[in-house]
Amino acid sequence: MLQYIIRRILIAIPVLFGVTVLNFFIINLAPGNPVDMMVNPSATPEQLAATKHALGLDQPVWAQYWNWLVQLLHGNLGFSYSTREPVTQILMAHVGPTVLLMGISLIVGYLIAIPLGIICARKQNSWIDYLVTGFSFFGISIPHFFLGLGVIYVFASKLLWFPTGSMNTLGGDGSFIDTFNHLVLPVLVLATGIGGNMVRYVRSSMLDVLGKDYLRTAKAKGLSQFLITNKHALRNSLIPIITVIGIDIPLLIGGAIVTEQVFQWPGLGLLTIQSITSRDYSTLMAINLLAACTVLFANLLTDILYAVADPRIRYD
Amino acid sequence: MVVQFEKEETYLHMVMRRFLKHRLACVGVAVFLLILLIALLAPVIAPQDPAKIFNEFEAPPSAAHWLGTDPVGRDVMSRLIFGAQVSIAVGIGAVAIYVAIGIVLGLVAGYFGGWVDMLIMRLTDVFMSFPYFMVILVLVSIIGPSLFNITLVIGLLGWPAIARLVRGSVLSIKEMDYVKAGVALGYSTPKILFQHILPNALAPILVNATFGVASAIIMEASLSFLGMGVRPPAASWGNMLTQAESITVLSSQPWLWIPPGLMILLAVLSVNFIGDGLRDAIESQNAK
Amino acid sequence: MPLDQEKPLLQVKHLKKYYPIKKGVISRTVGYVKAVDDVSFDIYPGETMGIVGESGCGKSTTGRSLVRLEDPTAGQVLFQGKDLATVSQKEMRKLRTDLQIIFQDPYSSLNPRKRIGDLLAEPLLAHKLATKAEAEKKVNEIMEIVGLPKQYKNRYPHQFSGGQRQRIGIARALMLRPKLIICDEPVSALDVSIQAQVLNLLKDLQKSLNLTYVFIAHGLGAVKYISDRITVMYLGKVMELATTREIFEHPKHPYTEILLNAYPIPNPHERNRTQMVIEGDVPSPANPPKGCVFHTRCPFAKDICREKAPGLTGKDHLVACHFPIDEGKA
Amino acid sequence: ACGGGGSGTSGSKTKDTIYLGTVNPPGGFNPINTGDIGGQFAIRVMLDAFLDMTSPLKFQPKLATSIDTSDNQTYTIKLNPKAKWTDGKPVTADDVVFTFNLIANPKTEVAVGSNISTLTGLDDNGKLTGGAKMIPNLKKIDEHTVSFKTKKPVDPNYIKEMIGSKIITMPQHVLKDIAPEDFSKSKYVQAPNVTNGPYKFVTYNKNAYIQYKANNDYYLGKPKTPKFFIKIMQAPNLLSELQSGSIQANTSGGIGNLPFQDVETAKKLKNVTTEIHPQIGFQTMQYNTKTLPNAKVRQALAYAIDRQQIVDKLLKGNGEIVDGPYTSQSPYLDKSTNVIKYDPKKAKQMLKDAGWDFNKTLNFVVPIGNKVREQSADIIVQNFKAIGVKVKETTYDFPTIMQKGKAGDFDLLLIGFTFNLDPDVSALYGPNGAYNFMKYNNPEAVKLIAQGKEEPDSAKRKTIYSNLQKIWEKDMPVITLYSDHEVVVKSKDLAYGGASAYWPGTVANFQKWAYKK
Amino acid sequence: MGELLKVDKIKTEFQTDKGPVTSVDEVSFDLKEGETICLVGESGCGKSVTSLSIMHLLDRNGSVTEGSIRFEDKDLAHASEAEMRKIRGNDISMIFQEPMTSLNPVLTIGDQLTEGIRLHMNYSRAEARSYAIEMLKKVGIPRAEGIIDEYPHKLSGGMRQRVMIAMALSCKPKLLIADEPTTALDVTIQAQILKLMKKLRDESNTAIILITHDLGVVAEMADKVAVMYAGQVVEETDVYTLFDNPKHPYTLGLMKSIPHITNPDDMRLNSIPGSVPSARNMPKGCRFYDRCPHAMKRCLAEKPELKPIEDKQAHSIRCFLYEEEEKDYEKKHAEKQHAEKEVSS
Ligand SMILES: Nc1ncnc2c1ncn2[C@@H]1O[C@H](COP(=O)(O)OP(=O)(O)OP(=O)(O)O)[C@@H](O)[C@H]1O
Ligand SMILES: Nc1ncnc2c1ncn2[C@@H]1O[C@H](COP(=O)(O)OP(=O)(O)OP(=O)(O)O)[C@@H](O)[C@H]1O
Ligand SMILES: [Mg+2]
Ligand SMILES: [Mg+2]
Repeated sequence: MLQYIIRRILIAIPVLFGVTVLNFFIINLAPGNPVDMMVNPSATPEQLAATKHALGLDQPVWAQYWNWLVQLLHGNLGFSYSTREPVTQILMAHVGPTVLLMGISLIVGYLIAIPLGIICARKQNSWIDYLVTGFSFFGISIPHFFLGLGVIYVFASKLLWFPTGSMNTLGGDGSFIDTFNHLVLPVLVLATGIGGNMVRYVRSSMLDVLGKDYLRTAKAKGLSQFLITNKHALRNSLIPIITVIGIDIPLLIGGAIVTEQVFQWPGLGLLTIQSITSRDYSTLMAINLLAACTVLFANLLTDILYAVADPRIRYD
Repeated sequence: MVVQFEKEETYLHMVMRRFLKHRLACVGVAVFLLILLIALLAPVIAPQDPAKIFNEFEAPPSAAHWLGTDPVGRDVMSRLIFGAQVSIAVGIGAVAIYVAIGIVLGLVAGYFGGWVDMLIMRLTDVFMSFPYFMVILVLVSIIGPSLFNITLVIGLLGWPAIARLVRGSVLSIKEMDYVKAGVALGYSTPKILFQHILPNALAPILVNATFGVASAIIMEASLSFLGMGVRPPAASWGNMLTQAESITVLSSQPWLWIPPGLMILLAVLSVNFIGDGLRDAIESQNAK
Repeated sequence: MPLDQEKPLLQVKHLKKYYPIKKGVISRTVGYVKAVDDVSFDIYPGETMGIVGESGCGKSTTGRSLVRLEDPTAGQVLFQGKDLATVSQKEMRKLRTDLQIIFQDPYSSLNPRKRIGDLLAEPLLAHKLATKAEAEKKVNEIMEIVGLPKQYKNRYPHQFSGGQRQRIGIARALMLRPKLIICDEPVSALDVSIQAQVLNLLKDLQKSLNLTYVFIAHGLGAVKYISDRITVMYLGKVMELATTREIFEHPKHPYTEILLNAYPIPNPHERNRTQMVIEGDVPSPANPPKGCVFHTRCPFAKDICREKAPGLTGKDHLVACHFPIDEGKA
Repeated sequence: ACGGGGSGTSGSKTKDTIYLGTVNPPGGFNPINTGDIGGQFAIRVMLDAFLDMTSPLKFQPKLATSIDTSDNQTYTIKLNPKAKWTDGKPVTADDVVFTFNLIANPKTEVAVGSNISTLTGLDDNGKLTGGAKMIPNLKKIDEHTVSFKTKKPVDPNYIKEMIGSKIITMPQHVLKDIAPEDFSKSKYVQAPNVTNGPYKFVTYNKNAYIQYKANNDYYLGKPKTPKFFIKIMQAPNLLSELQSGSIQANTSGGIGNLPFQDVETAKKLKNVTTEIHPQIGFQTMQYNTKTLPNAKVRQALAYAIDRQQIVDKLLKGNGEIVDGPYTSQSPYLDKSTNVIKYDPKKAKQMLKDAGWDFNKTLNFVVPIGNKVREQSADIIVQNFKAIGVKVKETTYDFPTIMQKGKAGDFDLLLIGFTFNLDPDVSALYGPNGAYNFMKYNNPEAVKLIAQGKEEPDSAKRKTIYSNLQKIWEKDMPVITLYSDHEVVVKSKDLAYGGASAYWPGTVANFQKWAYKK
Repeated sequence: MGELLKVDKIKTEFQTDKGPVTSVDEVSFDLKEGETICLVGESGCGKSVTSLSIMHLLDRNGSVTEGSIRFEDKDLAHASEAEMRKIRGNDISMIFQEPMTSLNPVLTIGDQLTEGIRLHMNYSRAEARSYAIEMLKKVGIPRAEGIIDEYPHKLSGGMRQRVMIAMALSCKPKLLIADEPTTALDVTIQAQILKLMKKLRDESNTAIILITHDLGVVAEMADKVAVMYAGQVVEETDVYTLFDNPKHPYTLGLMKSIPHITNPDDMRLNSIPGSVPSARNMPKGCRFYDRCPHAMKRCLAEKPELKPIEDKQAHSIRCFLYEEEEKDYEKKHAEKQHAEKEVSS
């Protein structure tokens, strides 16, 4: 197992390298220059040149890449082009809120979706199955921004139950209740999508497992339906569920761009959009790199979880 | 088990029959066709030029403007109708691009194996490691937001999933006896690849592509919503919704945001239903 | 019947097929599945060579190697004197018209997206041996030969029953008029009442078309019915090779004996006979026992069996055993 | 979107905190290298300029009690002797000299270089040349007095505005050891810890808020309200936040204007007052004089644009129409020139007369980022279409626009400006102006621009600039589309505070901002 | 020996996407304590469905629509799910064809074994475990103490089938249903399993329903045999009668069509022409009509009943031939051709 993990990490290195190359060159394809974004009306070409030089933007792309890579290997993600803050610091400030938002959304989504998916599979073609399936389709089909605007309209603007956005009340007590209040609506939006997707996977993988021979064996032993479903079937349907979770984990980093925008949630999504508008390449590259690492980590985690869930899977 | 002659039923017929049993999928087809029709006939059926500016800005629905006018005095109804073109174009265009790329790469990787496979798979790893939406956002912002560009970007980035799918199918189909029989009969490699393997790998691609259309539609809408997609004065459902980012619009001018939102939902939902129906129809066949 | 003066159609010489097992950080090859391990035999024109053995003993791998669907790890397969491993791609393609294979699973051996007519015509067209019209005529002929109404030409494989599909598989193999057909368990997936139809068909075709068969099965009954000679395999090795009659009446290898004995006899009056039942499972081909591969289950195993692998010896009745069962004892 | 946190539980009840809503997050707190107005505004809450301009050309002393000159060439800054840094040290002439020299150091990245470029020994970028380390003639007279000299006599108002209200003095004793090239990456510019303004920096939560606390030892008086927040939000949320009382005012100006859509709603709100004020910023459409060399054509196109509709409908009446770079806020606006009136018939006729090829498609380039401007572009396209002129509208983000502009890769280009009150607009009209994408070069105008810049006398300058406006009207290298008004909304709970009628004056008296008792 | 099970004319239907399908129709047989009955027949003839019907283990879309299943004094055809749960694994247990898929891959052998033991026998965890080890030893599993904590994938097919047998027999059921327990195994392993089953049967006096399509296995194991064709029992009798004196044309054909190692060298196999009719277009009359060499006109339209034939009390067949012994076969054969013409016209 350990050997397997090492091997996976070794494989991840060239992949990550590829990611950085692609990342860097894509971003540097851009016409225009981040420096143009920062100028004030009286800036002269010489001044721009000086700024470019200060940022190393006057070098050829490959040299810029090399510098960036060398810095990266020293654990330095560089400085924001726009605010000159260390990028690491910027990322740190934004990772937390996104992870909080997405983490809670994933948990809420799963907690609702997994039992519902099981019920649907158990009661295939019943009214509850149709209802939940209908909802899950709604969940995966509705764009987050539309749903977000909708819930803001209903719950924030009309009913005044929840705030329309951001993460805390400014100058508030910063209590958990306050954050919770701010979390409700964006979590509602995100969990709808996450849950909708999950319900469908749980349902179909459960249906798949429910048709398996060994469940008939379990039934032939006289076990109760509850035990059959939750002891025998559930663990077997975990593999597809783990796969979905593995795909969802990277959402912790990059999954909420639109929702964060709609709710002004001060996370990585918002940072991304801002970095795009301000052409803050160094920040953008760092975000992408972080996201790519998350994807690779999630893949590894998924594979490890497979082995935990299914004793047939052993890596060596 | 013995399979009996029942009717002259081809594979397509059977898939069709199963598909037609899926009621929601049929509704999906109907709705999607309707949207397709609206898109194709937009210039004919739209009451107004979608870019034309009337002197009433933000007017509520009236006989002249069924869904009112937007903040720049354009007819919302007409924009809604023309918006269908965008969604359809991105949805189908982008998916067509990436399916084509994915099939070729997947076939090559799966059939030839070895270092070619290794190379292509690492490349898919690289592409799949990128946060999809984020990269599209960045790329589009870089090469400039436009219908063509987002179609291209989604198309150029979407292929890894298809490539993996095709590769997987090829690897398993390659082991099927009918392919072995083909080799034993001395068929050429391209013949085996394209006549024996590809047709049998198409079904899951079709399902995947259908869901891909749905996600491309959402993607376009989201990009346009963020201002990185189709830009006004061109009408897209996503950019029409941008206007709802205002409490005033949200609470007192519902005609500006509810119709485009519903249209996106309807389009995506219909495609997802079609995908689900196809999957049921195709996969239960494969199971038998 | 194999006649000594005749030249063999196909010669298998020390055929080995090892599948590597990969492990570790850099996918090192840590061992091999010895699917086929040093198998040799000759096949003469017009005969049927049966290959029997338990699941996983390498029958199919051997069969596939004979038509070069597998590249052997070592050894040679000579078809009419030509080594299949060394001929060029082009020549191989030509040779394939003489070498055909029929598969076990009638469901996976036909491309589900092709009509039967096209499926059957395809080999001729691909080798440019006939025009479309000629091919059509040949298809009609062959369908009649294998007993399928020719109006079924436009149907898809899934519209046929297993037996019919197997007939289609046979028909396809026959399209190129091959000399040798490898039948890899052609009846095991079929219903009992259908098996007889297919076996009879194969037998009849052999006679009328002068075919040579390699007939792989793990049911001894079918092998006995159709074969002239039988190879008994165990863990990738040949245990015994003799004429059908010899194998059944004077088995020399304990394994053959046990195999024959393990078959339940369809006669309730004999149910109380003493049966020789061996305990234990077939060892893994990734880790075969040292010495004689059968020693772990052999009731007669002696020390030498655990150390030294016996060679295949004998003239017409070959056996790989240090202590073959002799006439009197059996 | 609609985020913002308009929860009922806001801190407004506590009356010890004022929340100011803004839209543009500051790009940083570097006092000498912050190009964006959002940042400049945020800096001024904690760091003082020498003077504040509270209404056009009216200056109010701040860190400096006065900036005087007798010959329009040698200027003396007298610092307020009571001024202190938050670490207790006095603000001295050394700090001023340090700041000026740091700006002038070629290695320092700055945004205010051109502000001091009139000083002796400095080039056009305000940088020292020839390896010099110090600005010549920049002298510490005494502990609280500094003098400097300009290359030529200049209008004192220019100095008061460009240096007096724009240069922010920084603490030498804190910053002297930082290498100039590293200054823009230093800790200080992320979180200024030693300041001299009414409020002290507490924390900056990017995209959410900047938190300040009162500097109780402030030399102009202890701030009336202990806590101060600049809250960052999307423009559409300003209204709901104002309504709910989670902010007490908007910053207004280019960084926190209430969307015009919301103005009517705001006016109806009971808890706030809403004022509309003209400003000096304006939106233009530049013509590429290389591809549209005929001034008649350019004029015709100007006639074709229904600017009144833009102002009336899009801006909901909250704007004004001028043709040139001076709005009604500018003392230099020449009201005698006639504003071009929308007249599509005339436009078409003029084009015909000028021999316009109606098959030609104009390349119309529009930057992303200002929604109203984007929408005005759509209207303009329709206006042109109405007279049969074909245009192809493409949108780009700002850096790309800059590139296209510089490359002349456009026929028509929208861009907005907020220059200084000082009438010098050579950046736009000058032949080497950074924003002269039109490639406009009329020798007569060039001469007048140079004269205007050098003329120290205000009245004479006015005549020069009047003449210039006439020339520009005739040459029409660029047409001003509109100047949108500032919408200033503030809570009725405030006794003092909110954006000023003349926007730059907003930063003048933060220490006085307070709730009603 | 008392009567244990009486299956009486059950009919099992499935709802499929092409409409309802009757898989088992009028299947009857009975079984005494300690007796073994074999159900033989080709693939798809309804053997498994019959056994699953008894256990109420049919797929969700299937149900017994007619007939009764008396087990001791209960009617299983109308038993509730709760009642069935008490019976399953306790009074009746079952072994399935596929040893590879019949054990839950994610639970240890011990988990799966003790589950039923604890449920039906009220053993504590430790008791159940030691009992399970005992059972494993009984079915001849070496290293039972170690194997009990292994996952199924570590075991070979034969071993797994032994585990299944241990599981099935652990609660000392009165009836064991074994659905092709050896079909997936190699002959040498099959011989082991059959031997084991015989031994256990003799020890415990459990009645067995053994499903197979191998007549050899039938000859080895059965007391009674029911031959099934297309969802019906066509012949039922004791094993000796069946092999010595088969009556139904299908049984006869089947016996002659199987290549067996004891067959004489030059015997040509008798192949039954055609194939089994599909459930959806079952012939109206005799279901074997199409393939029967002795079919008569009445076979086409009339449904034969499963009836005891006169010569022997315990021998029932579903065929008209033996009702009208006196008529000679030739004539009937001629009639068949005639009847066919009539139908096709
Ligand atoms: N492609 C492969 N890679 C690795 N191992 C293989 C491969 N093909 C076959 N084997 C292994 O080789 C051995 C022999 O396989 P083969 O299919 O020839 O057996 P068989 O005698 O035909 O068995 P069966 O009766 O089940 O068909 C088996 O252990 C199998 O697992
Ligand atoms: N869930 C189901 N839905 C529809 N039809 C079914 C279902 N289960 C079984 N059948 C049908 O019932 C018939 C009898 O099947 P059954 O499994 O009893 O056959 P069998 O005699 O056990 O065959 P085998 O020897 O292949 O196991 C078959 O035609 C099958 O298609
Ligand atoms: Mg095989
Ligand atoms: Mg069965």
